[in-house]
Amino acid sequence: MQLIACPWCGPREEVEFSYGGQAHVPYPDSPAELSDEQWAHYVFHRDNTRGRFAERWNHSAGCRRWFNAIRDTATYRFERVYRLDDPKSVTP
Amino acid sequence: MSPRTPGADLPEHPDSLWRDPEPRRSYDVVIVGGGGHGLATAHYLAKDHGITNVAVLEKGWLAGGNMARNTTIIRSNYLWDESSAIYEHALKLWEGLEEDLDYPILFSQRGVLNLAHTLQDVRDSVRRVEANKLNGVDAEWLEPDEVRKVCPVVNTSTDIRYPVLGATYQPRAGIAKHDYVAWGFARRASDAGIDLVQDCEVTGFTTDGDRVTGVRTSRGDIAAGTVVLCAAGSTSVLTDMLGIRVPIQSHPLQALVSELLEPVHPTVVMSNAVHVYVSQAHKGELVMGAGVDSYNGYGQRGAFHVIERQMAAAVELFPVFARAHLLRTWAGIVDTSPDASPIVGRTPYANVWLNCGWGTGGFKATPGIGSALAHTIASGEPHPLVAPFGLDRFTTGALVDEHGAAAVAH
Amino acid sequence: MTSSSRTPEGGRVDRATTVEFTFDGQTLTGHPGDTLASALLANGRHQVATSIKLGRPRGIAAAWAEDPGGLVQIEEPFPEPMLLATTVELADGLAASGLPGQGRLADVPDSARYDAVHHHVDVLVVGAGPAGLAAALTAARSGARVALVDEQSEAGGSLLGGTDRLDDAPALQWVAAAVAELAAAPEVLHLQRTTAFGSYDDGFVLALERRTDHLGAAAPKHVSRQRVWRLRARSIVVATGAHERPVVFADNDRPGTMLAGAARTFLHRYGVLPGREAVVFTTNDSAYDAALDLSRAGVRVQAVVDARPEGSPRRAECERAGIRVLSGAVVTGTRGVERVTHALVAPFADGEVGASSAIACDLLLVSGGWNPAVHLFSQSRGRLRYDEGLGAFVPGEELDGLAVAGSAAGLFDLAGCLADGQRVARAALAALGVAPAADDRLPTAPEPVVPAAPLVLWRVPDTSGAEGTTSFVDLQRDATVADVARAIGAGLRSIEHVKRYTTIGTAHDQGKTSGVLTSGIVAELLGVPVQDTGTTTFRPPYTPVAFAALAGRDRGRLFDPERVTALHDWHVAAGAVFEDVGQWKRPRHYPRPGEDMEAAVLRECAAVRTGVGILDGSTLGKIDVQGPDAAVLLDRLYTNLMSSLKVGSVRYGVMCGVDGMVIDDGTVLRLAEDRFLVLTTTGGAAKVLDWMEEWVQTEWPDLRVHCTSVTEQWVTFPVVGPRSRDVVGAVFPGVDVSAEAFPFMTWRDTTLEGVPVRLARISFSGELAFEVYVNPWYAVAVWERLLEAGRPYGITPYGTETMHVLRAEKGYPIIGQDTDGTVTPHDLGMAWAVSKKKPDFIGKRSFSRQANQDPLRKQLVGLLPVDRQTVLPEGSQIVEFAADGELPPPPVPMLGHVTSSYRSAELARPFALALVKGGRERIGETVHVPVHGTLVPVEVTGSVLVDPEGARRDG
Amino acid sequence: MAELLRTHPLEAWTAAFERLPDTVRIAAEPYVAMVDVRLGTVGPGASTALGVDLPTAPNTWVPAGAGRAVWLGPDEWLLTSPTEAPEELEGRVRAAVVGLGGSATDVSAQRIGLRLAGARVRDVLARGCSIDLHPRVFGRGSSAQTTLGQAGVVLLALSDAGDDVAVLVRSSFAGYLADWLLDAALEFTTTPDR
Repeated sequence: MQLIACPWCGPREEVEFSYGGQAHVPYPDSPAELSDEQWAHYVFHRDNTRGRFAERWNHSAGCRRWFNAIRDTATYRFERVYRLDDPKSVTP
Repeated sequence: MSPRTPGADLPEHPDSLWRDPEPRRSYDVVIVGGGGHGLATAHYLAKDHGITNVAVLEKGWLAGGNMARNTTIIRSNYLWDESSAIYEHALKLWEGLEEDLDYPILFSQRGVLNLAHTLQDVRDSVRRVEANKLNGVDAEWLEPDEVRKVCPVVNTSTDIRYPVLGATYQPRAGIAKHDYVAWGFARRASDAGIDLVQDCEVTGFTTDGDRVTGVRTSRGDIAAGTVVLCAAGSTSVLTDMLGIRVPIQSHPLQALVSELLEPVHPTVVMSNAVHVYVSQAHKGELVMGAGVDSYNGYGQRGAFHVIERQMAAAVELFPVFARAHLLRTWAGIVDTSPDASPIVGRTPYANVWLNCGWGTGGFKATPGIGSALAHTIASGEPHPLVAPFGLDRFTTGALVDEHGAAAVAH
Repeated sequence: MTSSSRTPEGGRVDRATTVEFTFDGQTLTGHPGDTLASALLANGRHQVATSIKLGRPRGIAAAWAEDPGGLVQIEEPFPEPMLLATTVELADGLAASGLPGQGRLADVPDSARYDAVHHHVDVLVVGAGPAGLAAALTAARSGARVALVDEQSEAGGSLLGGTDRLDDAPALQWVAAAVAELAAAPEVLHLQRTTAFGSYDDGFVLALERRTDHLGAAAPKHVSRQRVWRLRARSIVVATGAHERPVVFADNDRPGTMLAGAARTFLHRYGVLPGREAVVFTTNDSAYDAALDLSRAGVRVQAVVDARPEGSPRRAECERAGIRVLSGAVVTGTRGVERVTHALVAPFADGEVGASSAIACDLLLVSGGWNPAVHLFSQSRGRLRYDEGLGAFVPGEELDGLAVAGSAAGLFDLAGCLADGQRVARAALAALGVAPAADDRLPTAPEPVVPAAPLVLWRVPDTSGAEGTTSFVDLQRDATVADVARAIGAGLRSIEHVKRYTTIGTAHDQGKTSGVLTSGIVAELLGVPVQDTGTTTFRPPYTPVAFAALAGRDRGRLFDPERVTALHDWHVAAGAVFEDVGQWKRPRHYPRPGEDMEAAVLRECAAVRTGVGILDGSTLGKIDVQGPDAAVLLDRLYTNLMSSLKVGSVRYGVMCGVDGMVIDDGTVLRLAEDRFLVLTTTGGAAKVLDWMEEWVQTEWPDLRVHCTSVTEQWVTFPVVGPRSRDVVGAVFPGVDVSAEAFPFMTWRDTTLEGVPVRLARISFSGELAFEVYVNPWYAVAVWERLLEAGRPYGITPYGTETMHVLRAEKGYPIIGQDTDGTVTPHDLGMAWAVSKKKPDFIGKRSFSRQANQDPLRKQLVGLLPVDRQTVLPEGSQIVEFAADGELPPPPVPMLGHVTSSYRSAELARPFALALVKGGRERIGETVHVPVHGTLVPVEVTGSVLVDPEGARRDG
Repeated sequence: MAELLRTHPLEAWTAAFERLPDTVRIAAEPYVAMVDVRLGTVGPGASTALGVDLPTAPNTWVPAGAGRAVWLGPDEWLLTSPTEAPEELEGRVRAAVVGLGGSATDVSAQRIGLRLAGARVRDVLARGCSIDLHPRVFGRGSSAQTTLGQAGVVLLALSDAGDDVAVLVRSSFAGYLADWLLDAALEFTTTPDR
C-alpha cells in the first residue's frame, strides 16, 4: 500500500485517494464543432503510458481536492505531485 | 473429468513441448504476444487455414503474462448478443479442446454461480439469464435454497450484511488448467512448423505507407506480411509505437491461492456486490480473484488492501474458509476498455490486426478469439463474431456495454 | 514423564510443566516451549505424514518455516488445515494429525477474533537474531520510534539453536539483556510470534502476530487470536537470517533426514535428541558444529561426510571427539522405510561418484550451505545477485529505506552479524537525520574461526539406478531431479516454465528449500550460469496467513457499514422489512400481521392514491450549491436549463455523462439567486457530488461556486396523497398550503416550534404531495406529528416498493433500474428535459453520434400483460409476437427487457416498464415475453399509465 | 415555546459506552451548530467578520469562541458553535463571507461528534486509522480527515498526550462507527460482555 502525498494533507495511504486517469485532457472548447472521431477521442481515448505518466488523483477521503501527479506506471513510484494550478509538468 | 484424488490427479505434461527456434528474417504472419490468444491464433492458423509461415514473438517466456496469472474461469453467460456469441463460440471450442490439442487441459464443467445480493442484482441477473436462454446459452436463475444445493458452503443465511438473494447458474461453465491450455496450443503450433520465439521483445515497426512491413525486435528485424497484436496488457506499448490510439487502460488485477484442501467447493462462485470469485482447483487449492486495482499499472503487482478486502468478502460469503491460508498472491495486467468489451479488428494499417481490451475475459475467450482471429487473418475480413468489436464503435457510439449491463466481470 | 529422546537437561522448554497432546490419535506429552515438531521428536516420532503423490513417509526435516516435511492438520482446539509441525507451539489439548497433502476446513464458522493495528515507526527491524537485536538496540538507543518483530516465540534467532558466547557468557544472556533494554525503551514495540509476511511500497510491512494459540484453553476470548500489524516504517532493517539448503541425493526424503542446523536447534533449544546414530553430510563448515554438539550430547556420530576434497580445518576437532571425517565423499542415498536406517556414502571427486557403502544411522544431517532469507528484500523489488561462493542469491543492490543485515545479507559469523546490524541501523538513522546514542556498545564475540570455502553442490549424481526419480528437489510436491530433467528435455528453458512443469515451489513452503536448488539444477542441466537462470519471483506472503486474519474485524455486522436514517429505530419498531440500497437500509414495506409483501404494497399504494401516505425519503442525496456561478454550473451539468428557475421554485433535471448516457436525475430547488439545493438519487449522492467537484476543480476553476453535501443535514418526508394537504396544513399552520398559494414545484420555508422546516410541492407519484425537510435532530418529533395529524385520514407509512409502484404507474424512471448506462434522456422519453437553447452541456455532443440516431434504439415504454394476471419478472426479455405461441429456436432476436414490473392497485392489473427497440413506434402492438417456459402476450403502451393528464398533482 | 423533542442517533449506545473502562471512555458529544465555510483567500477581513482566524495550516484546528474552527481543505473549514442555533450560525457566517466570495452551509446534523478519552484511545483508533496518531505528530490542535474502519471521519486532537480525541462522523454512519469502536475497545475491557 503506497503513501500518496496529497499536496495539502501530506502523505496518506492510497486507500484515501481515488484515481482520475490521465491529466491535462481539457474539455473541448466547442464540442459541437468536433467531428465524431475527435469527440470520441475526448470521451474515450486516454494515453496508457508505460513509464512516467501525468495523471489526476483526488484525496477523496481527506480534503477532497483534485491534484496531479507524475507517476511511473511500471514502478508505481510517484515522482511528484502538484496542484491543478501549477504549470503543466513536462511529461516524457 | 478426472477424479479429484488428493494431489495426484494432475496429469503429466508430455515429454516434448516446443522447439526453441532462432527467429527467421521473414514470416507471412507475425503474431506479437505469446500468450493464450497469440498461441491459439497460431494454432488455428495452422489447423484451420494451413498457414504456418508464422512467428509468435514473446518478450518473455511463453504464456507468462495474464495466461499464467488468471483464475481460469470459463463461461459464456454474458448479457449482450455480441458478447455471448463470441464467448459461447469459445465455450463450444473448449468442450472439444482436449481432443483437438491432445493435451489434458483439465476442462472441468463444474458450473458458475453469479450471486445476486440486491434487488437490482436480481433484476440484472434475470435479464442476463433470459437473454442467455434466447441466445442458446445454458443459464438458470436459482433461488437461495437452490444455490445452497449447488454449493453448500455459500452462506445463504438471511442475516448477513448482503444476503444472497439468488444466483445465475451456467452449468456448462467451469475451469481449466491454464498452463496446460497454453502449452497445448504452443505444442500444436510448434509441431505445425510455427516458430515460437521467446525473449524476443518488439521494439518498433517498419512501415511503408499504410502498411507495416516488419517488426524490430530485441532479436533483430523481422519482415511480416501481416501483423497481429495479441499483447493484452502491453498492447498500448505497441500501439504507441505505431501511432495508433486505442482506448484501453492497463490495470493491475490480483489473484491468490490457498493451500491444498479437501474438496469443499464444487463449482465456481462469483459475486459482484461482495467482490469475490472463487473456485477450488484440481489439486484442491482455492483460487480467488480480487477486484481491479484502480490506477493504471504495468507492474504486475497490486496493493494489499485489495487482498484484505477480498479475504473479508470470502469469509463473509464462505464462513468455512476462515482458517484456509493465503499461500501466494500475484497480479496480472488487464487492459480495460470503456465498455468492458474487447477491441478486435482493423487498425489504420491495412495489414495490422488488433486484439486487446479483453479486461478480465481473456482466458475464457482463448480458443474462440484464436479461431476467429485466424479466420480474420486468413480471409482479410473481420470474422462476424469479432465484427461488433471494432475500434470504430467508439466513434459511432455503438458500444457493447457489459458493465453498464452489470454483467459480472471476470 | 521424560520422553525417550529428551535430553536430561538443557533447552528452553519448561520441564516442570507437562502438556498433553494427541497426534494421529495417540496421546503424547511435551512441555511448554516445545513446538509440535520438537515434542514429536522427543517422543521418538520422526514420520509425520505421507507424501502427496507417492505416499512416501515424510518427517521433520527442519526446525522452522522452511521445513518441507512435517505438514499437519490441526483438529483441536479448532480445525485448521495444513500447518507445519515445526511452527505449531505446543499447548494443552492440542490435537493434530499428519497430512497426506490436502488440509481440511472446519465445517463450522470460526468464532475466534482477528484484528489489525496500524503502527508507525522510524525504524522497523525484522528478525530478532544477533543482527536484528543489534540493529534494534542501536535504533532504540537513539530515541527513534522502533519496532522489532520476530516470528519465533522468543528472541535470539540462531543463538537459540547454538552454544555461542558473548561477553564471555552464554549469548542468550546478552539476548535477555537486550530484550529487557528494549522493553524499557518508551518508543519501542517488540513483538515475538510475529511474522513479517509482506513488504510493500513506502516502508509498508505487514506482519502477522500469533497471540493466543500458545495459551491453549487459557486463551482469552475477547483478545484477537491473530493480529495483522500494518507497519509503516521510514526505514526497514531486514535481519531475517538464512535458511539452510539441503543437497539432493537419492531417497533424500526418508524421515530422519534433517538439515544439520535444525538438529542443533532441536538439541539446544528444545532439549531433544533427534537421533541416536547420526551421519552428517556437508559441503561447508557449519555442519561440523552440529556433529560436535550432537556428539557431546551423546549421539553417536558415525561420520561426517564432507563433499570437499580437502575437507575442513575442523576435521581435527572432530577426530578429537572420536568422529570420523570422510573428505571428498558424498551421501548417495539412504535405506529405510519409515525412518532412515543407513546412509549410503561414496567417494566423490571431480563430479564423479565412486562405489558406495552403507553406514548405519537413524539420523542423517545435511547441509548444502545457506540461502539468505531475501524474501522481503525481493518483495520490495530488490534485485538479487547470485553469489558463486555461497551458491545462493543475495541482495544485489541498495534500496531506499530498506537495508539487509546479517545472515540475510550473506554474513555468517556472529561478530560480523552483530556489527552489520549496528552498521545498518546507524545508516538508517543517519538517513533519517537521527544521531546514534553515544553509548551504543556491541557485545564482544569470540574471534571467529575462518571457515574453509564451501562447495556448491546441488545434487549428488544418482547412482542408485532410479535415475533421479527418488532424488527429491521439492518434497512437498514430490518433485524430483528426474522431473526437472524431463522439463528441460521437453524444451523448457525458463525457470518459470520448469516450475510450472514440475510444480516445484508451489506448495505450502513456496520453495523455501527447493527454489535455489531448482535454479542450480536447471542451470547445470542447461549448462548456463545460475545467475542467468535466476529465481522465480518471491511473492507475498512469506508464510501462509489465514483468510480470517486478513479479514480482521471486517466481518459480520462490521463487514460493510450500514447507513441508516434518523428514523431507523422507528422503522424497526414499526416492523419494516428493509432493502439494501447501496449501504443504506431503507424500509421496503411495512407488513401488517398476516400480510405478504404483495398485500402490504397493494394496501400502501391504495392508501396513498386514495388517502395519504408518508415515506422516509431521507436517503436522497442533497447537495448545497452556492455562489454567483451556481446556476452556470448546473446549466453545464444538467441537460435542461436551471438558470431560468425562479427562487422559490423547483425543477426536475437529468444529468448525463460525457457519453450522453443518463447518470442521475432529481429535483433542484432554487433557494436564492446564488444558491440551489440539488437532490440526487440515493445511490447517486456521492457520485454526483464527486462529479460536480471534479468539473469545478479540474475544468472550471473560474466558476465562483461551492458544493457541499447536506445529505444528512436534512431528513425528507414525502407526505403523499389527496389528503396530504390536510395533514401538512395541520402540522404547519403558518403555511398557506392551497394550490394557489403553494403551487406545484415550489417550496416554502416555515418553522415548527421555532425549528426551521422546508416544504416542497414535489411529487414522485402523481398525487398531491408535500416533501417535508427538517434537521434530523427533530426527525422523530416531526414524523410523529405528521402521523398524528394524519391519523384521521389513515395516514400510512410506506416503503420503497410502494414508492416504486406509484412512480412506475406514472412512468417515472428509476436511474439504475430503468436505465443501465446505455440510455439517453431521449430514450426515456425525456426530450423535453433536454435543452435546445444551451450551446453545450455535459453529454450534448454525444447525442449526435450515429448510434444515437438509430431508430431502433431502446425506448422506455409501458407493458400491459394481456391476461391482466401475469406479473412479468423484472429482467424478462421481450421478443416479437409469435403467432403460434412457440419460441423459435435460438438465437431468438430480443427487442428489449422488462425494467420494472408490479401489480397495480390503481389499475387492478399488473403492468411493467420496459426498454424496447423502437418502443414508441410499437405502442399498441402486442409482443411476447417468455416467462417460465411460456410466452406471455403483452401490449406495448405509453409509459404513463395512471393519470396521464396530471390532474391529481394539485389534489 | 415548547421545544421540539430532539433525538440522537447514538442514544441506543449510551449504556454500552458507559460500561467501558476509564482507559477508553467514549461519549456522544452534545449537538452543536456547525457550518461548512468556503473561502478562497483568508484575509484580515474574514477574521474580523468571523471573529476567528481560520487556520490555514492543513490538518489543524483552533478554538473559535466556545467552538472550533477546523481546516478541511485549502478553501474549506468547519466552524462549530455550541452557543448558536444552526440557522443563526449559518446566517452569521454566510453574511461574513459571502461578500468575500465565500459561502456557508449549515451542516449541523451532517455529522455527529464522539469524544474518546483515556490512555487506550490511541490503541483503539489504531485498529482502523492509518495515519500516525503519535503525540509527537498528532498533538493538541492537530486534525485529520481520514477513515476510521470504513467510515470517513474528522479527528481532532484535544490533548498533547494523545488521550483525548474528538471524532466527527457522518450521522448515517454513527451506528456503524459506534459498533466498530466498541468492538475495537473490547480487548481493553476487563469483563467483556460480548
